[in-house]
Amino acid sequence: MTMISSAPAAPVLELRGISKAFTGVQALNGVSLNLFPGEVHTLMGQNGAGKSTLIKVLTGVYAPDHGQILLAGQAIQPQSTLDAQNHGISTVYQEVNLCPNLSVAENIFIGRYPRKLGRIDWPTMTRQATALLERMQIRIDVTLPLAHYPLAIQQMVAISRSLLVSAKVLILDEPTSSLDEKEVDLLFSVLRGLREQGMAILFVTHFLDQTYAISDRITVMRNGEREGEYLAADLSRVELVNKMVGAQVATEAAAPLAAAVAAEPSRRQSFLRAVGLSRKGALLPMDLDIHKGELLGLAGLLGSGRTEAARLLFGADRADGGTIAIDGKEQSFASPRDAIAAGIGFCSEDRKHEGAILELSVRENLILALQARMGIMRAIPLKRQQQLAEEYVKALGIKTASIETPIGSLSGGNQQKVLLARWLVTDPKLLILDEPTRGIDVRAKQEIMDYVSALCRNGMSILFISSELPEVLRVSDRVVVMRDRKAGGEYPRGALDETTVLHVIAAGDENA
Amino acid sequence: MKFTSSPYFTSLITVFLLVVLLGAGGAAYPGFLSVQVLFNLLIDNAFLLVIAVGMSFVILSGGIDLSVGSVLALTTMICAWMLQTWHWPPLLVIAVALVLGTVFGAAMGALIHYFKLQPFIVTLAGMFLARGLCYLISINSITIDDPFFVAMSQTQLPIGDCFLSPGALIALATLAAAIYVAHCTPFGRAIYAVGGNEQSALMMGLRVARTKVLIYAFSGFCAALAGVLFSFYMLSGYGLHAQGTELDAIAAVVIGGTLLSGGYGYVAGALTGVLVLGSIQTLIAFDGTLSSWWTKIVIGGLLFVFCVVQRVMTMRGNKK
Amino acid sequence: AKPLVIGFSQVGAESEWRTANTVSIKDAAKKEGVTLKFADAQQKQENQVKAIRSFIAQRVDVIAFSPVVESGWDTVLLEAKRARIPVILTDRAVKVSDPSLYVSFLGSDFVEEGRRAGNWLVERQKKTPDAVLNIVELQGTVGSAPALDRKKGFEEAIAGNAKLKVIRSQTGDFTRAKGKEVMEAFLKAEGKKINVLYAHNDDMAIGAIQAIEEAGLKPGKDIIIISIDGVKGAFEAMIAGKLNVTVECNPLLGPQLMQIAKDVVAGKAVPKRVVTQESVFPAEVAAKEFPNRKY
Amino acid sequence: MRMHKLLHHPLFRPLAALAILLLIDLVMVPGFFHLEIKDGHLYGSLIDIANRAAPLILAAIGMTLVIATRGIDISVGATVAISGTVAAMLIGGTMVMQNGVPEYVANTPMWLALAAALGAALLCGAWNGALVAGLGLQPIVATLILMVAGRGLAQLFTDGQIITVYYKPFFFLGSGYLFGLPFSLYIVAAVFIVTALLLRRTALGLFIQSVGINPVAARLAGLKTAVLIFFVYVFCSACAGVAGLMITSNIKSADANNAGLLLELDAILAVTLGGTSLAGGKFSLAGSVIGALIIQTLTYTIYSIGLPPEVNMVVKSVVVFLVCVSQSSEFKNMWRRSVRGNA
Ligand SMILES: Nc1ncnc2c1ncn2[C@@H]1O[C@H](COP(=O)(O)OP(=O)(O)OP(=O)(O)O)[C@@H](O)[C@H]1O
Ligand SMILES: Nc1ncnc2c1ncn2[C@@H]1O[C@H](COP(=O)(O)OP(=O)(O)OP(=O)(O)O)[C@@H](O)[C@H]1O
Ligand SMILES: [Mg+2]
Ligand SMILES: [Mg+2]
Repeated sequence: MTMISSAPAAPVLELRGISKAFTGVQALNGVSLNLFPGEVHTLMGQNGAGKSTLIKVLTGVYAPDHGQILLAGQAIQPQSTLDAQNHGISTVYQEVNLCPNLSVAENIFIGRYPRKLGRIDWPTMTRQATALLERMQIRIDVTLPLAHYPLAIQQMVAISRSLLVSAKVLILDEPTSSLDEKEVDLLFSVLRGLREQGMAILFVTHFLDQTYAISDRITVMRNGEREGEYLAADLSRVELVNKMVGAQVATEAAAPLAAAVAAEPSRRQSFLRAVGLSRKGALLPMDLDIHKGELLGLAGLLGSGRTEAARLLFGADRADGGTIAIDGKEQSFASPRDAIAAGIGFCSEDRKHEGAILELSVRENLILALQARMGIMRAIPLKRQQQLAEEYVKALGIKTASIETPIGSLSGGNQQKVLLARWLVTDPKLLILDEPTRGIDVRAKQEIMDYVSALCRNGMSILFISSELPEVLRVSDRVVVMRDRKAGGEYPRGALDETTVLHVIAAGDENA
Repeated sequence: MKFTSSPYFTSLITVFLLVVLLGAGGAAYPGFLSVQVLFNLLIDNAFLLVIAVGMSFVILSGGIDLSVGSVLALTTMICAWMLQTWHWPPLLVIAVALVLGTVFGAAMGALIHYFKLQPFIVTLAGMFLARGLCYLISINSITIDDPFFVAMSQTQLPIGDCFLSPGALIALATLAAAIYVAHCTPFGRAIYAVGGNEQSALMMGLRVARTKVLIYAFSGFCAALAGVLFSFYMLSGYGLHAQGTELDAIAAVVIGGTLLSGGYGYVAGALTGVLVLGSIQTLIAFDGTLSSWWTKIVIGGLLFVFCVVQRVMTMRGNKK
Repeated sequence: AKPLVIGFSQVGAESEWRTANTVSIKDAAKKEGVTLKFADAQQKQENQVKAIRSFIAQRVDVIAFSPVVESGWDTVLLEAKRARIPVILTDRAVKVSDPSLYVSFLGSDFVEEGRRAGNWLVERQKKTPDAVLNIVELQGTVGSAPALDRKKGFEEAIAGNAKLKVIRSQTGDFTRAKGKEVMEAFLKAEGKKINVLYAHNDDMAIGAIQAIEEAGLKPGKDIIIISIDGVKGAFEAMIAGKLNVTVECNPLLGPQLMQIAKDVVAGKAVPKRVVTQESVFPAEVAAKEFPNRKY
Repeated sequence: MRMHKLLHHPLFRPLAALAILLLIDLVMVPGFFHLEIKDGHLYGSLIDIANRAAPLILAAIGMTLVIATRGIDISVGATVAISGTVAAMLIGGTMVMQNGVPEYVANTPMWLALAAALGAALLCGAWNGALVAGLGLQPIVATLILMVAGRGLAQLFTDGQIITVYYKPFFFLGSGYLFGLPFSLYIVAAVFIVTALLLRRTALGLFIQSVGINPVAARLAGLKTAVLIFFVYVFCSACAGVAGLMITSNIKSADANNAGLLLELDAILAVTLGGTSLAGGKFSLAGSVIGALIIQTLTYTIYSIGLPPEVNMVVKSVVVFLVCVSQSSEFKNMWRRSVRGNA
């Protein structure tokens, strides 16, 4: 830890008694926060604690009901993001807010283009954008549209964009939710550099490791209120979790999962067997065998093709080659419907674009897949819908004003839980979870994984994709490591630790 | 989300299909492929091109402007009225007309943005209003005999042994300026950003409000400019001028490869779109045997073939 | 010899009258062995200009067209003149700075039609000299030439008569549906006060007749109905006693047009203005005239 | 609290706009609300408005579903012309005297003619649906094709002539009365109720909204998005087809040149006035019905007040502006602020 954190100068940014209510929810209640120059200040709290809302109030997206925002001692009332930017506050929001149709370079530079003779200097922009991303070790064609790239890249682009402004305050709302360790390390080294230059950084994450790796100071929020502010060095992990949750609970260092123990090799009949599955430009021929009642982990770096593999298995994209057999019977999936009919569910990593139907209620979002499977004519009675919704809201601890609230007004983590529930209600035989714990707080993550493991024990197969290697290793019965858009190796539980996997990923072929 | 439709590719296909269309016309009808006939395409559709340029901006931003045809008519009416009744100098008349059109567009843009109203409905009401205002000025058509307008109308700028009209040149200049604005200025890029995702554009700190108002102001300006060109073209002001032109302009823009949902496409596509529509009409005129209803059916049919081929080729191209 | 080539630009196909006009011209061309280049403008002046330009590019022998509107033809007609292609107007006139831009105008006079309708009513009023007759008017499409002129002519004709008063005037867009709709509203608003209906075309009158019947009144008796065009439907209505008079507007211009075109090309002098044969058909002659109607 | 709820109901503002229009009529048009019994049925301005609005309401109901899926159908007017023409041509009809009693004979049995007309409309819808859902053309261009060509087809059938129908029973559809009320109202009510039930009792409503809000997510959740989109275009054309029959029956003739001209614009206007967003998603069927009634009442008011036809358009546009602005939530906020400011 640097010394700056313990010798507070005057705060650059000071929030006093901020309150904000939406219809039915008091999202923030008298929250105060001090942000000092040259520190990384982490905001922690369970899903729906009010972190994102606080950031939105701070950056002029929402107007606070009460409270004051002071920038260098001066009261400010930012009216818009632009306004906040002009005050020197640069922000990366939780949901990636970029324009999918513009090129990567433009997304970084829009609003502050390099100019030549009054017009936009495209070559310079391309050059600078390439260089900027290269600093993050991302080598891509920056002239292609953003939509061309997966979510993780988009997130890095959003971060790069925020770094470009010469700001006094940098705010990052869960920037690491779909990044893997390598990217996170890179990001952190950049952040440390900025900290040295005296920038104040407000950071939101659900990862305890990351919190301790980077923060000087931690503010914990609970139920829209500030629980307390601590120096990172003074607060143990267990204490932190307890403060977030507001009760004494076990932490993620909990005992090894019961599910894995229960999974006996004798029950291992194949449920889905893919042979030579491939798609041009996305996935090289790959074999995959998923057993009944098994939790199969799919590990790999960003862009290693895990999402592509999942989409092909689900029929979301059409495979160019290869076969898929379910229970030994060969099937071809022309659309997700076919896969669903075969008992497969798929929870996408991109909840904003591929998951949530934002204006519909929690209940409607939750029953959508089930209803789709039952067909249009056999509407699920309202009573039953409500019952299901209530049940899963409770089971997954979804924080929502009511089951009729539009899903768009839930916090990010809670939206994710609803989408998970959407597939759980259909009771699939195989559930493909692509980054299901993205943006979910520590406690909920554990609860969800426990829940999922319990389902496994009852015979459901799960394909689990996550950028968090420890999590994959912890819960999976078997892990397939992907590299360069193909399967690099397959390992039974226990035969694998983090270093081996990293080794496989790094070295690849020799190990496979 | 996968990147499914490359606007660049679509635009190229459109140009290719246009060439095929012209070639087919040339093969079928003698004299069709003369340079003057091609120039006539520009002369006769100059006003449509200008409107389509403004419409491109609007559609790229994810909006739509139905008022352009009526604003065009209103402009011809205002020009005619000021020239014939008040005898104002022609350049002043043109300036006033352009300012009025711009203000009209900006007002609609402001309503759309500040009251969060739907562009379709606001500009539909704008369409009724502008058309209605024409009738309030006069329900008759007013002939323009101002020497400047007559000169603009009848001047033939010789190119080889063919000619272009000043209006066609003005339209081409407008197109060039718009392409420059769209691709080389922050305002132009902001249009694309708003069309891609308005919410994100706002979160990225773009001046969405200003951009949107400016877009509709620009469309209003283009409609008024088209009105001035139309006044040159017809030498009259009339409330029934250019009925349904908004649909032609939208069709031209969309055929040119721009997506109505906003954010994807090129302003230059407006030119291809306009030329496609113009060629279809010229083909029909050269054929000269179609009855009124067959004219409609053939226009629809050619439009169909064109859109389907364009679409199928785009899908094929993206698979590769 | 090479057959004569005529380029003809029609307004559109917005009414039965127009269709009859088109058919007449096409049939006449076929009969005379003339090659007709027909272009439909879908009611748009700019399309007519485009069509005329393409006729010039195709070097036709004669250009003929029914202008959508009277102004705005100078430029393109000048081009035709420079290309030495004679132009004949049909059905509607144009306003041009230089009358030599066209050789002849063949067609009806909308103002005169309106005047005839008005004169018929003035005569009719003489039968009941004391009664005030309240008139409702169904106009054509706002701003269109026939609507403007038929209104003007009618107003001229009844101007001197204080007993004839237009109490309502609204557009019915020349269609049956609108004519009926507007008449319904008139009947509710004015009720029994309405004595006369003047419709700018037969279609609106036919729609209005239905509205009057549905209101429990007798068209042609409780309300005097005057309309213009003289299409078949109007004659049927007159025979049924539901329409009092229709002023003919003759669409059968084909044979005359072909004659003028041939004369022009042959270098003969042609009259600048050829008025078509048109009459007024009151209900009394309807039954006798009906078998002669072609459209 | 209940008052508050009422004021915030999404239908409140369209209804208020309608009420204000009627209020203007009450003041400006004497006898506007007067209803009498004539020939055994109700007769008066209100009945006229409802009767005239019937085709528009039908078109608006169909359009609502299309718009809810983020689409648009500008071929409604052409479909009206086609269905009306087909029916009129098949029925035609003459009167013959049999034993001194007039008998009306149709060229084709009426049920067959009606079925053929609806069949033609369904074909139109299938065509649109195939272009939009199958080929993925943008809805406005896809339906533009039929908008242009469809009217041409109708004119081709009739040779550009107005086809008059002489077969009396056919008139019942558009100008008949049942229990004192226009028969067209029963048709509209039936279509409305069936549609509303279909949306409520089946998952159709949920699916249409999902597809309209986020088609990608809807497909991944297992919806047959293409089939759904195809269906709404067919449904929209079917509604337009019935509207076409109604219009034809009402004026006892089919006018391929003018029937349903610009009906699509009015239908879209009705849908938006009713509070449905053109961006797709949430929709209100009842709102669209009210929107259609607003438009028809406005038109009728202009006729009744005796405004000169030159100002029709200006008045219409001003009313649309006012209704839209007053419905926007931004206006509500401004209003609230100014009320609070004064208090
Ligand atoms: N626009 C909105 N309308 C209504 N309620 C909202 C809105 N935005 C947030 N909320 C509510 O405010 C509360 C706080 O949400 P917020 O997004 O700030 O949580 P968070 O701490 O960022 O959670 P997460 O870790 O899941 O991102 C939640 O209960 C949420 O449902
Ligand atoms: N660092 C990178 N550099 C260049 N391209 C990348 C990179 N990361 C991802 N991509 C692109 O992503 C595509 C594969 O992404 P996909 O979403 O399948 O990967 P993934 O393994 O699911 O990774 P994640 O879900 O972590 O993004 C590749 O086609 C590649 O073009
Ligand atoms: Mg959050
Ligand atoms: Mg992925």
